[in-house]
Amino acid sequence: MQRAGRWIGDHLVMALGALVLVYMFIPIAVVMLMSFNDNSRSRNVYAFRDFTLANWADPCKPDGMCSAVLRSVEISLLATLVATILGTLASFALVRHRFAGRSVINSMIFLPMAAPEIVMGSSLLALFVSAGFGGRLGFWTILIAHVSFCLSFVVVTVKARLNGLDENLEQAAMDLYANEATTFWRVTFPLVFPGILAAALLSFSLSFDDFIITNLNAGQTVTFPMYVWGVSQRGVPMQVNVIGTVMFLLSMTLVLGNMLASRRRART
Amino acid sequence: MSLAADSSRSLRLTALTKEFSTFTAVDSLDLTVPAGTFFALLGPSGCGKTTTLRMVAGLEVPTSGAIHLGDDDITYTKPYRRPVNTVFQNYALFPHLDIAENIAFGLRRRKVREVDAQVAEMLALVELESQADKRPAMLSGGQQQRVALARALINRPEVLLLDEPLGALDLKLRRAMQIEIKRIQTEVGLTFVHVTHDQEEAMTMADTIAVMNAGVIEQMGSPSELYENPRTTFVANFLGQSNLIPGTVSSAGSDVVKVDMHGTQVSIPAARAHVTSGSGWVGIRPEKVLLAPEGEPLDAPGNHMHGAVITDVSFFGVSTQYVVRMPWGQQLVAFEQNTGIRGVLPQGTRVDVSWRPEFAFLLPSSQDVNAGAVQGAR
Amino acid sequence: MSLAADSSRSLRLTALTKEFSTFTAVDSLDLTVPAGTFFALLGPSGCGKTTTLRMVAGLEVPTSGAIHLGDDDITYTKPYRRPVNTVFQNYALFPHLDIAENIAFGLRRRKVREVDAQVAEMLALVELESQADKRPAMLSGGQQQRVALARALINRPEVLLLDEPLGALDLKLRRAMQIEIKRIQTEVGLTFVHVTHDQEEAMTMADTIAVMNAGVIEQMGSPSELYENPRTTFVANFLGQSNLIPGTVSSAGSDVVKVDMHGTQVSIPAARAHVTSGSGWVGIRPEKVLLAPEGEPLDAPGNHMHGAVITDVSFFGVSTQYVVRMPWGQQLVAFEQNTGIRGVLPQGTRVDVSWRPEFAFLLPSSQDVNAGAVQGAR
Amino acid sequence: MTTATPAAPATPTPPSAPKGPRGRSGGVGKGRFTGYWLLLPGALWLAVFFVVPLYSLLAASLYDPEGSVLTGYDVSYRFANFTDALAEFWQPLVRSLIYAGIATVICLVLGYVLAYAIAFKAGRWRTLLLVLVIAPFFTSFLVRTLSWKLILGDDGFVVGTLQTLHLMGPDDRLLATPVAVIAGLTYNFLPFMVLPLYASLEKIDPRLIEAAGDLYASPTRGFFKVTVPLSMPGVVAGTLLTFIPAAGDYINAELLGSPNERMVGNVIQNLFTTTGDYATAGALSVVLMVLIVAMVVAYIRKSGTEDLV
Amino acid sequence: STPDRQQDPKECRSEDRSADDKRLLVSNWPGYMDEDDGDYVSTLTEFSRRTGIDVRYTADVNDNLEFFAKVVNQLGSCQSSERDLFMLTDWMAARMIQVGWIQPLDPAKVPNLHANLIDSLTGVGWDPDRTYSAPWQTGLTGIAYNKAKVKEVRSFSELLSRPDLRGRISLLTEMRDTMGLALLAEGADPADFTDAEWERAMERLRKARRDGQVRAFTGNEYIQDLAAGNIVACEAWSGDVAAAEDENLVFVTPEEGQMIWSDNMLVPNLSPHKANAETWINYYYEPEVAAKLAAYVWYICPVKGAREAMEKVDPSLVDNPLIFPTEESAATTHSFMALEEFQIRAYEGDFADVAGG
Ligand SMILES: Nc1ncnc2c1ncn2[C@@H]1O[C@H](COP(=O)(O)OP(=O)(O)OP(=O)(O)O)[C@@H](O)[C@H]1O
Ligand SMILES: Nc1ncnc2c1ncn2[C@@H]1O[C@H](COP(=O)(O)OP(=O)(O)OP(=O)(O)O)[C@@H](O)[C@H]1O
Ligand SMILES: NCCCCNCCCN
Ligand SMILES: [Mg+2]
Ligand SMILES: [Mg+2]
Repeated sequence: MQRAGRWIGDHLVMALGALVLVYMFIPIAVVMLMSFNDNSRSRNVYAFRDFTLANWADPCKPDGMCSAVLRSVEISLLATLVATILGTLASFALVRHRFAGRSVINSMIFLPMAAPEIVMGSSLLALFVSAGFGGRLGFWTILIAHVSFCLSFVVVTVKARLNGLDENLEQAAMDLYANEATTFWRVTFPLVFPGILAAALLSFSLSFDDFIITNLNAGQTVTFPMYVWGVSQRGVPMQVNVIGTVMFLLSMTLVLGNMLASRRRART
Repeated sequence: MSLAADSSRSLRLTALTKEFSTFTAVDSLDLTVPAGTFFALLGPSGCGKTTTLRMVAGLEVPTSGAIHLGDDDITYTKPYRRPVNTVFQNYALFPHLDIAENIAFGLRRRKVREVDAQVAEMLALVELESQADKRPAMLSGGQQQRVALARALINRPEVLLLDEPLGALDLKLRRAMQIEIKRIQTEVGLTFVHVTHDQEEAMTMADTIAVMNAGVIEQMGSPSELYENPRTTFVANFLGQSNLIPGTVSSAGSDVVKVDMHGTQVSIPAARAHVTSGSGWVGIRPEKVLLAPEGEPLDAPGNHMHGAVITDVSFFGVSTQYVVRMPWGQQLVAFEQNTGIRGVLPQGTRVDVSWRPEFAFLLPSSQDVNAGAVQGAR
Repeated sequence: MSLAADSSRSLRLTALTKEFSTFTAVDSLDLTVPAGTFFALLGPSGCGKTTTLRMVAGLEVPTSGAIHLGDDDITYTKPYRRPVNTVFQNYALFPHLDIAENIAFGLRRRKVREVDAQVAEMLALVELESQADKRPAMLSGGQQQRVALARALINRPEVLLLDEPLGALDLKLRRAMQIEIKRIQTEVGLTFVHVTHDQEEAMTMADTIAVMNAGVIEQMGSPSELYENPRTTFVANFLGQSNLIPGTVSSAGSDVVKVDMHGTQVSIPAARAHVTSGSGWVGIRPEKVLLAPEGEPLDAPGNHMHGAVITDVSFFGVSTQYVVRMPWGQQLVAFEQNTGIRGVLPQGTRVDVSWRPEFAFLLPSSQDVNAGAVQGAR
Repeated sequence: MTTATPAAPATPTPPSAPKGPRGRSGGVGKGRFTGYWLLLPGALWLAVFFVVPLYSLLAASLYDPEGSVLTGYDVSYRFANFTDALAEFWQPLVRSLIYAGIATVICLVLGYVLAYAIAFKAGRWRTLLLVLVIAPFFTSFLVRTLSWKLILGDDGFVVGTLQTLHLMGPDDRLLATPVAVIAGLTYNFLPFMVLPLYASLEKIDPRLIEAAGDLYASPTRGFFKVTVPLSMPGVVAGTLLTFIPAAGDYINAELLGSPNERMVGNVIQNLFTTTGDYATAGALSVVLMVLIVAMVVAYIRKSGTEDLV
Repeated sequence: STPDRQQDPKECRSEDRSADDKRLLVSNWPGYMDEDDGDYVSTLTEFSRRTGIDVRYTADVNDNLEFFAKVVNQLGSCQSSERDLFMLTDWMAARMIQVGWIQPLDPAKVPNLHANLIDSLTGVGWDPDRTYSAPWQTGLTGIAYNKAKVKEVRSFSELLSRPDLRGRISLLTEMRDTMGLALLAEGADPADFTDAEWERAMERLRKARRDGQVRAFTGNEYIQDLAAGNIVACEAWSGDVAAAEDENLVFVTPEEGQMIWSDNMLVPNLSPHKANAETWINYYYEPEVAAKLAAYVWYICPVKGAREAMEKVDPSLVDNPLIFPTEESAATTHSFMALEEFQIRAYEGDFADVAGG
């Protein structure tokens, strides 16, 4: 009797947690389903009509969609690269060095996370417009905006990892004839790397997904979220769901693959 | 392997000082560690042991003073340029490298060839051949400890520093590792500087022990020298236990110093008398204190003190600890090996107490009688 | 405080078993802990001590068997309904609460009134009055340990479980805390079940010791009983050290069992002979082994064995450990207290060896001679 | 290398040894200015592209409202822009805070359950589950929100089912109600709640929870007295990371709401882009930002988790 | 501060590369173009075939103001909008021409425009000689409803107040559409109304919104929600309903009257393919092309002779008043008055507070 109670107690949380996960995946399931929807006979993009593989056969059919996806990937990769580099350097500075103004900088770096996107986007727009850059909004201004909001997330993520790093390890390396540079590349970097990787992953997803800030600073450049916004006004082509599904599966495969690989590495 | 080319060089610390903002962790320390010895640095928590070792390793820059290795001044040499290696307390193994690569780390940095053969040799020395491909996290504490040792030893440093390398191990494992480390030191013949809290560890392993307190060396010498003839109450209490009884010097000759101790005259060899006039502490180790039920013979040529009572008896297995109250009210501790010759004396037994005068020592009364003693113990 | 109302109730484990998937951590364990005793559970790592304690605390559900406290079956009672409290190895103090609130935690959960007075009393007991408002992280290891103790004790549980409460402390502090815990137990008179790796700790503190191995109790009894008359090689080696010498029973009387040991006849009291025919291990503790330079008198009525040679001498401070090679090649260990009556015998000395027969014990030869011994030691 | 005579002069001068945060020197690259050099690029970036823009925004909030997108705006230090903006748009502003607040609370409850399950019950599935929590990020935010629009549609499956079960009247709907907007906000920002919560729950030593049980705390009490207080840093971080973006969001209100659910983000977005009223948009943005920073500071103070970042 | 957006089309020009760069970038409203389908060849495909011009056609105009916001930063600072041609409603076309963002058309290159533009659209005040603009389609703003879901919606006031429609109607974000109908519902003339009438119309609208009658203010995307069943009735543009190809959707002329407007083709500054754009305009002013397009999009055709051409295309549509208005139907249409700058600010401001705030 008491045992049964314990069993339920143990598994109730898991069941509830699973329900929350299900909630998180409902829309994704719908996206996957809709990627097989044939709505060529209807203007209604909010209902499943007939099953078709056509969307998957020709995902780039809707004009401008795939180029928007590519542009988004391009921007996200660049933004991730820049933000990860700058953010990682800054994290090292903040965790490993004491200097005047450190705490001010620390909170300044937090501020972009405390700024609503609409504020951050519009303030950048205000800057670009008053600086006479209004006409040149596009790829570069999007990139600038994305780096700015990714930076804080990178710093927070890498800092956490760095804080957890045992400084003894670096000292052990120096004790074992590694000079500063070698210590960094052979010990510090490999150990912080998972944190950097996580930060980069987060950056990429935030950048790839951003709409609000991008929309304000994009000029005539169309990213994938902007494309989706645009077509949502005139009827979303079902291929958008193909892209959503592919992105999802791709990221899952990458992360899970990496996870399994590292697990296998750990096992041998 | 030029590093250990001249292995006859001793490590010398001269007036070595380290201040942390306002706090002096190491205070003008002088110390010479002869090459090839197993040297133990013993002292209470916070006395500056780790700081001293870190300065020797180059991980901390001294505030003043110098560190020499033979004729070389290495005071400010970068850690990676010193022929000194450290075994860290928490091992500090590289979690991202396997055991073999952890051990090979130092050789690789020095671009040594034929790393593999040496690593294999080291793995054999620490008996971890089968674990070469594992990551440190997969090893037990004792195994990790041995990897840390191998990783440092493979470089054949002139000096190997061990900062409480056994602190995190449980007692049984600790004893086993002590034997292991001692075996390895004997085999490789390098200078080991070993920091520990554990006196028994220091006494069984080291050729020389230095007892450190509050940033300075209190006393240095062979284990038996330190144990038998402590020069301060701190050493007397910290290294083993001591009974310290107040007394007054009645006469000081060149051979013996005579002390009046609550009416009993005791003679202390001059070499063990660190006071020659006025009052002092007469020290005697518990195992030197002999007890016998009142009136029974006592195998000691010194004075017998009568009228003592056993107030506490603890069975330790190997020996029994008696606490006896002397006529003047002081409690003394006596150990008696459970040889079985005589059964255990019950609490309350009236006993005679004696010890051979040549084992007593005399310390200045200005020193704190409780310095270095176990807190909370009587 | 109804919980401890009937403090005369003993803790009984009956056929207690815990299986983890395929692995049996505790194997049909029977154990009775009389109320009010200080009970020590001793055993090597992984033998199931923690698992046993966790079942008593209710943190682990037994696979089978029962746990009784007096007449109450508490086998499946929720942990928070048992009059049992635990002092965890890593203390498990609540980092977000100050010391006073940590101590008050149990009382508050039970909606006891006048918490403050009791907390103050507890703080006094563990001598931490001045730390009441601090957070655990600001205390030293020893202080945290005392808070953990106070936090459990304030609930006046019928049984207090201590799972290696001193494992993380350094040696000096550990000795001090042992005295402290023993004092507290004596003062409060509750049942303490104390798990430790440290035999000396177990022997000095406990009224009763149970030695556990691989999920079962090997032997249980008072410290001296266990030490003087171990029933298995495991206990003989694990609790202190033992010399185990192969021999053959030549005759078994009701008082003594005679054993032929490499040509020497030894008589072992029947109560200590756990074999009465065939071959067996003659066991003798190192402190019972007496040595004398060849030809000198030996204070033991038993047979003297000649032709032994000292092969190793270690100075331990209180005593000296000799390793002697017997004529038949076996190495025996002997301790000699440094009473100073005789100086240290140098390595290589030829000695006579003897012990009083009444201290020897005889164990079945079927048992592993190395069970429970320090790994890596000879 | 040590056989060479030491190059050091008779009295070698100790190299400067600035301390790392943990006081031990001897780490990597500990030059006195290294910290600044490492920080410089990132700090400069944020100075130019975050701080300066905020200043531009502040300037915009003080534009002369007589200007227009076509004729241009000039700074006139007209502080009445703020009162005007508030008078006109206090409703969406308050609504944003309320919706974001409700969504945050729901996220906290749902997120806590999920994070707790992952941290304490998932065992070897932990990593997989964490990946699943982040996974929705990769299916675009907009695509997912549109997908909610489909799910919650008046003729959709959910409404149909609820109506059949008579849990909803035949004319009731979900879309274009506060429920849909809040559900959307909750959904979209849930991962931002789960991740920090998980991070701090995972750090809790399970033995503390056992200790609570041992000390007469029932599982429920143990949860509220030990687990919850110890997870406060995660609660604070998660709450902020959910509340802040939710309060500024307009996509959910736009796609899932009606004009009566408009949030301040919609207003600012409209004023900036469609209406071109930079002055009011700027003023409203500044108000929102100040309000949020003030709330964040107050909240962090109150919850006593200042070492959040 | 922000810059003045006034430009001079003479200075903001780029070299016309039409001759060797046979491309044309067109932005238009959704549902304004016929599409290839099986044997049916669209007018656009036909254009490309005939001229060799590769058209990149995007339906990214959803709402005049929204589109304005999209290009204001470029056109307002003499940068390319990356389009050669876009279609905007009269009042927005007027504004853009006035601030100098639009290039004049070469009359020699668009002879069909001047020959075939229907009379009612010549001589508009903001571009008397059609120097800058060429009407693409003309349309009506009225009401659409889903007859499978609700009973007929006859008037705008009904739309704003009928309880069974609560929360299931949408209105247009464009002030001139919505306020036009609201003014008509007040009995006022959108081409000439007083402030009091305006205020009454505004109040009616505010009330509808307050009561939760209005589900959304939309641009052209209303057609999505109408098709999905999320809204059952709405303010709508005439051609869209027919083009939705759903027989349950019906367009009705509100009892109070309806609004009429035109969307005009404009060539922005810095278009590198102006000549190609002119070729396009001229092409769509061929009556046959116009008829074919009108048969598809169901908007009022601005091209003379298209009605005749329609005989061949689809005789059933020749008498469709939605495409070729009759005297009678024309009588129900109203246009919104031209506004001065201060009026625009006040009226747009009032309206935006309801529709956007
Ligand atoms: N970076 C530092 N800043 C300030 N004080 C320090 C620093 N490092 C050590 N100390 C102080 O110097 C003293 C000596 O520290 P050290 O670590 O050398 O002691 P220890 O003898 O190794 O002690 P333990 O046995 O506990 O390891 C301590 O009081 C310590 O608090
Ligand atoms: N949850 C578990 N699942 C599987 N095996 C377990 C679990 N808990 C303990 N064990 C195993 O049960 C055995 C007994 O564990 P237990 O912790 O009781 O040992 P112990 O005697 O307390 O050891 P130590 O002295 O190291 O603390 C060990 O082999 C351990 O690996
Ligand atoms: N589907 C084409 C709709 C075109 C609408 N033009 C807008 C005119 C508004 N006043
Ligand atoms: Mg130390
Ligand atoms: Mg255990």
